Amino acid sequence: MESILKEISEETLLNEAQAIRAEGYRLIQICATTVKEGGYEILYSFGKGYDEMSIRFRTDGKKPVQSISHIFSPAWLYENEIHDLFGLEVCDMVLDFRGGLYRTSVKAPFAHKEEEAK
Amino acid sequence: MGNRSVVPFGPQHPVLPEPIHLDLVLEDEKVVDAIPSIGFIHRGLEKLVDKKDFNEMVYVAERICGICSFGHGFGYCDAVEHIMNIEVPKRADYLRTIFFELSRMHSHILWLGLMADAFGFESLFMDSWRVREKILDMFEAATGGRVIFSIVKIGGMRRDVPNEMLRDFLKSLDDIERDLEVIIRTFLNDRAVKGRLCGVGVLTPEQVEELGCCGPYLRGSGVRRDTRKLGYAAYDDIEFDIVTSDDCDTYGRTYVRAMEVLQSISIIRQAIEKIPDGPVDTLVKGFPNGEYMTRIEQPRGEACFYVKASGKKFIDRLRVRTPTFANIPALTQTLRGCELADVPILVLAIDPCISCTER
Amino acid sequence: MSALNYTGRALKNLFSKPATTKYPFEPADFKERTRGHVENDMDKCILCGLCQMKCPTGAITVDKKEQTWTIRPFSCIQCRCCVDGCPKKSLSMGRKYQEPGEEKIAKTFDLSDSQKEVLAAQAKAAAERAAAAKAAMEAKKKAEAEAAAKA
Amino acid sequence: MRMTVVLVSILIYLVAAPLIGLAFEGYDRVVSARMQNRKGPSFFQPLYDLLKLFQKQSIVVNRVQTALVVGFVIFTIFTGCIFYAGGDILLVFFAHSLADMFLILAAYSANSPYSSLGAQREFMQTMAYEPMTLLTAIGFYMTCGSFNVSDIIQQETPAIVRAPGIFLGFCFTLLIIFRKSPFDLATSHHAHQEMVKGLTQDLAGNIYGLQELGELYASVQMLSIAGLFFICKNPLSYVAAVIAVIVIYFFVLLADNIFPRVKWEVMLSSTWIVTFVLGGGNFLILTMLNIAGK
Amino acid sequence: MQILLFLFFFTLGMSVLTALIKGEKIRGCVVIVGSIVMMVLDVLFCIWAYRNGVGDNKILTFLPVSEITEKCTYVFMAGELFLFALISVLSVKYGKYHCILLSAAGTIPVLWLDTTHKAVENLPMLKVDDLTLLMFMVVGIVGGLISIYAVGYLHDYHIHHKDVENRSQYFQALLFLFLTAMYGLITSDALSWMFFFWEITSTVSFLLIGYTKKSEAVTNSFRALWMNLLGGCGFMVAILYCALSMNIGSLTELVEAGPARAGIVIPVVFLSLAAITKSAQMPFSRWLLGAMVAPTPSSALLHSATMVKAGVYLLIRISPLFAGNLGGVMITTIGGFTFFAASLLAISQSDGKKVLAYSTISNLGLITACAGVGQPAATWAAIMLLLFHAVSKSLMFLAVGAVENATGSRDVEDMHGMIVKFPKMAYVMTVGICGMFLAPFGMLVAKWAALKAYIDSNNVMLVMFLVFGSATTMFYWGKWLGKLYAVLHQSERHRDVVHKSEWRVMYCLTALIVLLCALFPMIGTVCVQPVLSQSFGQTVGTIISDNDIRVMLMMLVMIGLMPVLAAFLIRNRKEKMTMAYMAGVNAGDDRHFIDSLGGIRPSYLSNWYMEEWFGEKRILNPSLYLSATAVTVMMIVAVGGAL
Amino acid sequence: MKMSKSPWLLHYDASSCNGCDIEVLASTTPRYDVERFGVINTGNPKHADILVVTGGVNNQTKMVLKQLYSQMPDPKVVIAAGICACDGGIFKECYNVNGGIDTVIPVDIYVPGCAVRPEALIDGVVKAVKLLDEKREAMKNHASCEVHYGNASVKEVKK
Ligand code: SF4
Ligand code: SF4
Ligand code: SF4
Ligand code: SF4
Ligand code: SF4
Ligand code: SF4
Ligand code: SF4
Ligand code: SF4
Repeated sequence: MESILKEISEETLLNEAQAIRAEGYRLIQICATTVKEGGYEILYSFGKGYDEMSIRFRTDGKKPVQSISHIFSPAWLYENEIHDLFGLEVCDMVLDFRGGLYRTSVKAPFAHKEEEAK
Repeated sequence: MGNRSVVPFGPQHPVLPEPIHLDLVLEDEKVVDAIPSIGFIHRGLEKLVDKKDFNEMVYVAERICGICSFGHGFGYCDAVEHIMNIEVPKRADYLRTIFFELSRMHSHILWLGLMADAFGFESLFMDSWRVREKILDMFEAATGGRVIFSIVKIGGMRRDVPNEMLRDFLKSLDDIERDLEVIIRTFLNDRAVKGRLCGVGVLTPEQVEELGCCGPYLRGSGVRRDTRKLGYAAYDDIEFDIVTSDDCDTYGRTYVRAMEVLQSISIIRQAIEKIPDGPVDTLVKGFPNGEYMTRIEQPRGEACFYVKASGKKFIDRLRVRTPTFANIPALTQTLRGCELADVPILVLAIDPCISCTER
Repeated sequence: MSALNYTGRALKNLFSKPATTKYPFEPADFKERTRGHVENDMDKCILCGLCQMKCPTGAITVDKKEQTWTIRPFSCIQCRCCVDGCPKKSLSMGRKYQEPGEEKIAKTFDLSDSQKEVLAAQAKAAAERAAAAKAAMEAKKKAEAEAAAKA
Repeated sequence: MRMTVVLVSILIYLVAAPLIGLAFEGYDRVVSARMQNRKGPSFFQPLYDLLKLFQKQSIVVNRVQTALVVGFVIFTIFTGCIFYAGGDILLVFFAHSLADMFLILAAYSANSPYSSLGAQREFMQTMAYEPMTLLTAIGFYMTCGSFNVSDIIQQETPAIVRAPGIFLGFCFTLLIIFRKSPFDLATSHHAHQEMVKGLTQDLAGNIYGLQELGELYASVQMLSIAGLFFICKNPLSYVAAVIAVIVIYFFVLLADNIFPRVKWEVMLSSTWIVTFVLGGGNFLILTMLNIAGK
Repeated sequence: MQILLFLFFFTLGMSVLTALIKGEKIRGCVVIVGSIVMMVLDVLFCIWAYRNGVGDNKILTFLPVSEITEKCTYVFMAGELFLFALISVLSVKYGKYHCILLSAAGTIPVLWLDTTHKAVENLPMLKVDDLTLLMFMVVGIVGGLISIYAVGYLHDYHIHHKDVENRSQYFQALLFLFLTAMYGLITSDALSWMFFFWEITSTVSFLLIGYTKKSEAVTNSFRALWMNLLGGCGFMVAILYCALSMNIGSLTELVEAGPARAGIVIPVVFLSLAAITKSAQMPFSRWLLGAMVAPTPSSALLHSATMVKAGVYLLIRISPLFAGNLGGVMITTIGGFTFFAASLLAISQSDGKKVLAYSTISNLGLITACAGVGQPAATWAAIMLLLFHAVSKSLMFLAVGAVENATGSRDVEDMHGMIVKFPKMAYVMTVGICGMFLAPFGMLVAKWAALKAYIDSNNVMLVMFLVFGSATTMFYWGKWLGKLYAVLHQSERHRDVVHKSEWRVMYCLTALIVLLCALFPMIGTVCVQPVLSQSFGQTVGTIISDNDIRVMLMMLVMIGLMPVLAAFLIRNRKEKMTMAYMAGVNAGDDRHFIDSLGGIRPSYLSNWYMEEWFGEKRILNPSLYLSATAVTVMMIVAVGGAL
Repeated sequence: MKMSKSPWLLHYDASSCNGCDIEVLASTTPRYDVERFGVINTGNPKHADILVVTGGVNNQTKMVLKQLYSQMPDPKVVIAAGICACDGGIFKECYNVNGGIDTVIPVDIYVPGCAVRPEALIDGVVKAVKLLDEKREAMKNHASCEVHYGNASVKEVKK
């Protein structure tokens, strides 16, 4: 098994995803993490056989993240989750729950606290 | 709207011990559209990393799900051990393997029972669960708990399992194997049962890969992939074949699970035979710093544990991608065009663990 | 492919003894390692409070002033963490689970008299030690001061 | 004289049917549990259940439903009365479907998803078993020349001798009527199915109790019809009938425990095929015998 | 006699009168008064006929050959030529030339027969017996009621259908014309007279179906026309054969000839062909479905209660001739098969009128099969079925029409919750639906009799058709009934825009259904029994025993008392109202739930239609081919065998 | 006849970890067979006497729980099974967990355990059954059936 992690920029996400898809990878998971310095990083893991390849980028959370759900069809689930938990906007999801996937008592519980205060 | 019925299926529904909800659009009994809803179990436990230190998080991880609680505890520990470069003693590795496979057995038998229940075969359900109790007895003898074991910890195991007890395990396994024979035969050979399973929820190998499925769901469609082959714990030292089925339907998934129970028995036998003596625990010093993603094969498929830490008592992020989560898009796909009577079967086909899905 | 696979088992079950336990008409048999409830041997506890700190659900309260140790069994998840962490091995896991009830009770234990004495003695000893140390310190200071004065 | 006999048997039926029904259910509960290797409840459990239901608060979704359930019970009981008064067995089945219609309408009136799905499936089940029940009545007619129960019990040889196919077909439909696996589609006595409780979903408390009472009467009636196949002039045949009914019920329970629930397509086609082959075949033979006899 | 003629010319006059009156109000009054007069006359005539001995097994025959009949023949010839011309003009207009051919094929030989005096002469042209009187009552009462209903209905219809040209004048005139023809048809004994009226009904039906002039209506009307004309050709062949080779010119003679007469099977088979086209039996069933595009009164009157009954009426007339010949086999097979197949097809329909249409076809199949058995008991059942069906079905049609005018939809699905939204209508429909299939109502009783008759005649196939067909019948009626009974909380009531006159008509019919159920034993002995004695020369034994009748009356009473009893039981009960179960996610009421996206979604409950199993796509064509083959083969075999 | 002879139960998972659910289910299977006491696991609130809830109730499931409770006919008893149901357990501090069933509907019997043991559940049922009888008595004495709605009655929404 090999495992690669590649940092990319937000703009190239769709291109990268397309390329990875072309190589025959499947989606393993998408995961967001808050970054201490502010903003978020989003990690996409893909698999091919037992191999693993990840891409990651940082975003300030102000502008919407592109959905990759029309490239990797199961992505809508992860992206809705990120939207509901982190409060990040994701645009063009194939199935958009509009915040209804997790109806939490605290909106976007994982988001940065400062933003909540606003 | 014509002759379409719109019906809420769940969250409270007897075929769903765990609440999930489906908006079913029916034409007679045919499901023309189904949108799943999760979130009835969402607790937000990944956020608990802010409140529980990295050792305490093991208890939380175990309670991600009560069915493969061992796997979750293990997966989390494994990730942290990788970050901290901890070498786990060999005996602990073997014990982990044994518990892992016992969990798989109990989970698969539980699933077989629930499946029987979903198609209304009550006595088969009862029988499966009766057999499963024997595995729970083993758990209780070794860990003191039937469901939540509290046995794994970062750096190894909290308690050793004496060799005599392991030998008793072997005896119980023989019993279980004997009892399972009729159950598995009924599942795999009975005409009426096959009538409910064959051809239901067909997904081709290409589709399951495309939809990112994992576990028996994947192997039931003929894809040979089992994360255990990555060789964590003691799996490197043990011989086993990947069970697959080319039926690509719910029968195939049932076949894979039934065969994996028998496979687990053989793995446990090998492990008990090979287990070395020695300590089961190493001392853990310092705090984790770094990130790692562990992938393990839970009964329901591949689970990923992503841990990110920055050298403090509290880790930064724990993210668990559970197998059910990965299989939900496939569930949505299979539900379209099925019959209402198949809905429970299809929902069960992914062996939904909503608890871990929503965390 | 065959039909009626299960008939044999069903009929056999009908004429054999059921697998059902006799509980609650006979006591349940628990395994040796069964994690039922947390017991504290108040003869050994030193109210150090470690268990309170370690308990992931906060089920234990140690009150040093009142010299009591309290557990809320309706919060305890039997993780055995406190037991493993107790420095005096005063905690143990009882095999019987906590009885269900209409209220979420808390169980408070007073320190046993002998242990109170021990603790008191320890406290006293500690106080004495402290006093002695203080005295020694002061003596030392004095000596130093004197020495300085001499110098 | 005849009037008194009729009245007495109706009276006995009214009192005894629920008890017999409860006894059969108790038998069901105990035997099913044992087949599943469980100890199971006591034999009197169904009685406790029924009495409990009558003590519960009644919660309703609307009052129309209550009225319809009452209609179901009354007509079910009435159906039995026709039977035990020695009436026309065809009429018994007609009255039975009228009673069933009340129950289905009650489910419809709830206007809830599962009730309504249950009602649809109940229709489906009725459609599946009705041909066979009609053929059963015809079978009796062919063997003894009368539709009247009072005449049927007077015949020389029991109906089973000349109508074994019809008897078997009728037993097959009993699985549907008793809501047993593999045909417990509209509702069953347990939950755990896609319909939740289907037909009886929105009945609660004592209204549900009423419905259960009605079902008891109905099942006794159906078992009586099964028993009728064994009855002839000879008083001993009544003993045979009782034994036969117990055995039939045992096989129903066995089937319940060794089959998964099937889908409606399978139910409809298998029942109709059985009806056509066993019922129709037997009927054809009886007709030919009749023609030959003339 | 005078009453009869007066009735006949009065109705004809009504037709002309309504055609002339432009003002809607006045015309409405005239139609209502006229219909009432017509009904009164009709009843008077029946009473008169009974007092003159019809009930005692006597037959009144009228119009032996005389000057008048001679002249009548010329009138009829003119009429036939006019019909032919009308059909030709319309066919040319719409380019449906095959209809001209068929019409010509039916008309010319008859004209030839009349002009060449090859027709059998010295016949009584009209005849009134018990069967005629029964038909009189059906046609008169149902027809009169529907004509009254049509007044209000058409008014609303044109309010809702602005795109349809208002020709209600023409419509009502046609209704009366039709009634006239129907009276003629049922009193004629001479085959050629009957044929004339037969063709008029076909043509009127054709005109009514095309009423809206929409393209669908036109297509359907021509389909109806050619099928009926084909049947007419069959009729014509029968007339020719009777006249030329058997020297028979009237129905009475034909029946008296008996089944044993050589060659009789040929007219029987061809008359049967005519009958099954008129009664829309498979493979000729499609025209009746198409006929549903016409405004409801015509569906109720022509296409369920009366005109389609002409076919089975003819069959009942000649039923003694079916005993033991291929004609009987053909008719029973087709009838039984149609009963079963049409009821399966009805399951997949959600359009109320289509359900009714299939149900009509199905029930006519049953009647056809009964008539084809050729035994008195079966014919008894056939007559009973005819009677009950006419009343219940016309009520159902009228109710559906009223619902459509009130709510804008006649889809069964849209009748969900009628019990709350439109209770009066729900009750009326309940009676109508129950009348169609449930014990202790009429149709079931008749079916029961049919079943017994089939068994006694050792007809295994028919028994099987009946047994399966009644199960499917139960399914589609039951689910319709269920729809009505869903209780929708807090729903708005429909505004009751149904005219008073329409309500009165529906109430009358409802009362009639209940009355018929209560009185059916009497009707059986007084009205039906003599028919059988006349045609079979024997009486039938008890068909349904007194005991059973008592039990059923008890049931009827119990159903009547149900609401009272329930009200009594429910009174003073401490009940808690809850919402219906929705897996725990009701959104405040029992009609909405919280959906997967967290929003509120209405739950929608539909009946099952099982298109894939019972849909037209799956069943219709195979059934048509099958029955067409059966009809063709059997006709060829029968005719070939006879020749 | 006492109500206690026939307690029918409804199980609902209000965000548990599954551990307790499978134990609830296990108690209906041959080893523990609660049907010995007449228990039937109905899936239908309208037929149930005992509501067994596991898990600590989250935001989304709160409303469901209230509804199910309100759809059960009196007399009824609520059992909180497992520590999560009793007070939130290890998830008490999660942002989405209410912590304990009693924050939403009145609880009659608490059954502790993580996971709850089938034996404990049996004990709980035995206790609950006694309560049922008591509540039935109370119902008889009260003119109205409204014994125990608390905060759980759901208002009908008028359009
Ligand atoms: S896959 Fe399911 S059963 Fe397995 S560990 Fe995860 S949650 Fe537990
Ligand atoms: S698989 Fe999950 S949802 Fe299903 S019963 Fe088990 S724990 Fe519950
Ligand atoms: S859903 Fe899966 S991961 Fe979660 S608790 Fe259940 S089995 Fe474990
Ligand atoms: S850790 Fe042990 S000694 Fe310390 S307070 Fe707790 S019980 Fe007492
Ligand atoms: S066992 Fe665990 S939960 Fe219970 S008191 Fe000890 S540390 Fe706390
Ligand atoms: S019939 Fe089977 S599935 Fe249904 S409730 Fe009973 S045990 Fe469960
Ligand atoms: S009380 Fe309720 S059920 Fe009755 S009509 Fe009014 S809204 Fe409907
Ligand atoms: S009490 Fe324990 S086992 Fe039960 S739901 Fe909570 S965490 Fe899971």
